[in-house]
Parts: sequence; C-alpha cells; structure tokens
Amino acid sequence: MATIGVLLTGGPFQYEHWETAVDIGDAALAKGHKVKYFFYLDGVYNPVSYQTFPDLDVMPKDRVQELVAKGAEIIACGICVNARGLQGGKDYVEGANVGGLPDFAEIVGECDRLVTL
Amino acid sequence: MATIGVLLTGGPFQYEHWETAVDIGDAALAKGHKVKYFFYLDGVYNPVSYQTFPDLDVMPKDRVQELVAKGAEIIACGICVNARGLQGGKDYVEGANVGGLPDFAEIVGECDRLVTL
Amino acid sequence: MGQKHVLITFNRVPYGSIFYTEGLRAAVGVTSGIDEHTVDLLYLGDGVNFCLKDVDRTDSARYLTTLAAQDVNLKAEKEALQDRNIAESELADDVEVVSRSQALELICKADVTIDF
Amino acid sequence: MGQKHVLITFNRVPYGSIFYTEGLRAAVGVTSGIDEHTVDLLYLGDGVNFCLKDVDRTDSARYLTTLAAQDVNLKAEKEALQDRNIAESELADDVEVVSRSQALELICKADVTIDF
Amino acid sequence: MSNLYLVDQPYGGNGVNLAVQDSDAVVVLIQDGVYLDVSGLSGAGRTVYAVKRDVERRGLESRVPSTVKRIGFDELVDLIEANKVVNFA
Amino acid sequence: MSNLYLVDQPYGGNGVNLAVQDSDAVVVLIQDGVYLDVSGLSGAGRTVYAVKRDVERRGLESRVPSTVKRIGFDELVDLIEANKVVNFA
Repeated sequence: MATIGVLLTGGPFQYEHWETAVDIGDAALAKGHKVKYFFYLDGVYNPVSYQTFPDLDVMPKDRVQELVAKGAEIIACGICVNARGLQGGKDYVEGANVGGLPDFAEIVGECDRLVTL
Repeated sequence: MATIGVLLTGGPFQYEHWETAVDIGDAALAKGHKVKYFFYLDGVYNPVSYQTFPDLDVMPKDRVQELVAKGAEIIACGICVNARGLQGGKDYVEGANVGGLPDFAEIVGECDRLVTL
Repeated sequence: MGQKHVLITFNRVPYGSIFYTEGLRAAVGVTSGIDEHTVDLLYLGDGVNFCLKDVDRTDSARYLTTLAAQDVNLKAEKEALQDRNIAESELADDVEVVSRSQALELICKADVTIDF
Repeated sequence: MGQKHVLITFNRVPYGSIFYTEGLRAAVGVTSGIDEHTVDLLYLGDGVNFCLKDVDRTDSARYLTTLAAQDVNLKAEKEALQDRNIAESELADDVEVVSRSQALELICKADVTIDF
Repeated sequence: MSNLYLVDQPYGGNGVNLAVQDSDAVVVLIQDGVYLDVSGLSGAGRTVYAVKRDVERRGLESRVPSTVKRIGFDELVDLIEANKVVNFA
Repeated sequence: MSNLYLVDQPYGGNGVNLAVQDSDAVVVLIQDGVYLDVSGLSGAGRTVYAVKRDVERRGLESRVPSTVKRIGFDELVDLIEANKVVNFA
C-alpha cells in the first residue's frame, strides 16, 4: 500500500484536469492506497457544495465528496480560497478542509508518489 | 459613440483574459462608449465580492465594480453561475447581474463591436 | 437591435476543455434570441479534431441537432486538416470542408465573430 | 515523513497565466515546511521566456529572493532557448543554462516532480 | 473598415494564418499573443500592433520587431471602434 | 523503478522531448496528451501508454498507433505505484 499525493491546480468544468485527478484517486483508493489531495489555484473551486447543472446528476463536488467518503484526505490552499472569494471554504462539501502550503509540504514529505494535474 | 460588447470566458487569477477585458472596458468608457459585458463559463467567477489576497489592494471584483460605477452593464450566465455553486450570484458585487444566453443574444444585436476574451 | 450574422470559430481540441461544447451551447443561445441571429460554425487549427467522425458527441449532440435544424453545419478548414494529416474520409457526415480563402469569406460576411 | 528533493518545472510563458509566479510561491512553501525539502527550478519549453532579463518580476521577486537565499537559482534548458532563438546574453543573471541531458539528471535526482 | 484581428495565445496562430491572406487585415497582439512570430504578417504588408504593457511585462521590448507598433488601451479602443473585430483571443 | 512521464497538453511536448533521451522512461498519455506525436518515443524504444477513455472520447482509436497500449485508471495507478512519476500534465 502506497501513499499517493495529488496536486490539483485546475477548477471544475473549464478544463478536465479535475476529472483525471478524481479518477486516479478513485482507482487508487479501490486498491487500498492512501490518497491525499492538495487543491491549489483554481483547484480550490472544486469542492463548492452548491454546484448544480440541468441534466447532470453528478457534479465535481459530488466526486470530491465520494473521495472523502472513501477515505481520501483533501486540503485546499487557504490563500487561493480567499483570493477567489470562497470565504475560508464555508460552502465546501464536508471533509474538504482548508489549510496552506505547509500542508502541501507535509504531503510531499509523506507521499510515495506525487501526481500533479 | 459606439456600443462595445465584451464576452469574457476567463475567470480571475488563473488566466489574464479578465484583465484585458477590464482594461478595454475602462478605456472605452473613458471615451464615452457604452460597454456591455456578458460573463460566460469561468468568467462568472470574476464578480464574487469576498475576494481578498495579502498585499493586493485591488482585486478583480473591485475592477468589475468600478466598471459598473462608470456605467458598464454586466450580465453573467446563470447556468454557469449555478454550475459553479455561486447560488444565483448572491455574493456578487452590486450591479453585476445574472441572466442567460438570451441576454448575450441581445448584446450581440445591440453592439457595434464584439470583443471576446 | 437587429438581426446579425455571427461567425463562431472553434480553435481547441475537444475534451481537454469545455469550449468545444459550451461554444455550441452559445451558438444555440445566440440563434434563439428575439433577433434571430444566424451563425456559421468554423473549425480552425486544433479545433478540426472535433470534426472526426468517431468523436463522442454525448455532450454536444443536442446543440448540433438544434443547429442542424437551422441548416447550420460544421465547416472545417482544409489547411488545418492537411496540417494534421486528417483525411476527409475520417470526418463526420455533417462536416463541410472549406478552404482558407472560403474561411476568410466567412469572416468578411460576418457582422461579429466569437472564438472558442 | 522526511526530507525530499523536489524538481519544479516551469513550462508556460509568463503573464498569460499565473503559473509562472504561483509555481514559485509553491516552491517557497515546499522548502519552508518542517521537513525542509530542497528544490530545483527548471525552465523548459515556453517556460524559458521567464528567464529573459527584462521580464517584469514585480509579482515574483520576493519568492525568488527567498529561494536565492537557499542557493536556488533558475535553470533554463539550452535546447528550449535555442529553439526560441534566445541568446544567453538575453538572460537574467540568476539563470543557469543546462543541457537537456543535465535536465534529465535533475529528473533522476529528484524524489518528486511538480509541473507549472 | 478593415478586419481587426485580436490575437492572443494559445490559438492566435489561426488568426495570423488568416490575416496573412486577408489584404484588408490589421492585427493587434494582446497578452501572450506578443510571443507570436509575425514576420509573415509584416512580409505580407499587414500593419501589426501590440499592447505596450503586454510587451513590457514579458521583457520583449528588444525581441518584438520595431515594425510592430506599440499601443495603449486608449488606441486599442479606437481601433476596435474603427474596424470589424475578428477575435482570436 | 523507471521514470513514468505523465503527459498532457499544452506542454506535454516538453516531457516527450526528455523521455526520448531517457532510456529509463515509460510514457502515459492522458487527456489531450493523446494528440501528441509519439513516433519519436516509439522509435527510441520507449513503452507508451494512453488512457483508453481519453483516446475513445476524442475518436482517435484509429489515429493513435496500435503500439500505444490502452490502459484504464486501474492500470494507471499500478504504473504510478511502480515508478517515479515525472509530471507534465
């Protein structure tokens, strides 16, 4: 069992990095690996819980929440969160936490592999 | 005096389209032109009023608010707003309104020039 | 106010970003306002990759259907296809190949242009 | 937990996006944690444009100063410079030119890599 | 009224390709568009402008040819008003 | 443990350039990375993988060479676990 760190700098929708980041995490968790995400830059938009779109049942935030439910750790860069007006992540799905680059440094120290998307 | 429409699909921070869009609007308003913005896709992130960043006095939302104060019209795509969890633009700076693609069609009809960024 | 002719260009490959489908949603929106604007859809550069017949159109089919009902097809620039070694036989049926000169005529004919 | 050596690559031109400066902020963040990771900064492809001496460093100067205090300089790939006709005389003083083979050595030396 | 090509990256090259063939084209390089090779445009006799701030920030004063006229947003708006905008930004 | 290059656009070409010279390289094309020309990699004897879903969505089954092995996320995670990840995505 390995610890896989994932740095995600892409937001939901506009670019599809978030989807690959989630798909890798899902597959890794299913194999029993530990997965730790750091959401940086536009990556911090992903866990906003009020996302809705006509005809779409599963939104990016739902995928984030599923990752948490399966045991993934999620920390978002607080400076990026507040720059984007997300007020400390107050509307984040449960389990998506706000921290800072020191948390990312810790993930770098802990992880066996780091994937950046 | 002309009416200049601006379609902005870029969000604040990550890419700099928003800045060119604002700079063109500022210059056009100073010359007495009418300026009408439609914020589409990640463009809808620009007017979120709680943006703060250490050491930065002027945030993208401040530039948006200045445009409104100078007479620019601003409409954001409601489907994009809600997809991104911004709840009908409830945290938007004053004067930034939420509408839909029919509003963009109207801007296309009214404008003498359309700039897309 | 008034009816205009709008040229919408598609310049990015499909799927890495949403412009390929959200540009089509905008095309539908622009043509369905009270002014009844008309549109041309022009695929340039990397954008021509959307015109391959095997591209998954799940996200875009409904917009394309609406546009096709208005006789709007997909125009792909020949030079861009050639640069990418894409043969006409690899393209979807609703794609029309146009030369760069014809693309230029579309620009001249348009009242406004939008790029995705 | 443990100290690691991190290779951060910069692949985009400065100013159209914020990666050129937010990548440096991340570099500072990574090196100032309790593990005291070390970093190399490698400019590849279009990224080498940041190494031009006349680039406005207003947004990035404080991160570069912090990193310079840890003896971290900017490494630019020679082949990328040549492809863009950038002469070494056009580069800032804190830039070291490395060959692609040396870039590869940096990859092999790193425990983890991050791209911006 | 000419065709005013507003050109940025990543796909501004598509606009440049068209403008080279468009005898009625005027081109403005904005943001990362200032990195584009415009020798084909100049060679074809097109007038090329670049946003001064975008050239300066990127340290490209000596690399963007002097045949490319530097302009501010004030002049850009005048160009937008006077021409049909062809967007590649 | 080889170097596993994870390659997407717009700058995946930088990773490909390095992987061509890296005799210990394995390359995985993800998202728009599947559009990249990998003939140089195959020519240099590198093993190249592509995420199957990303190839299929883009309709590239007949355009991405058959020497490029299609994989799912399950296999991608195994590759990530077994190698050092070199990120260009």
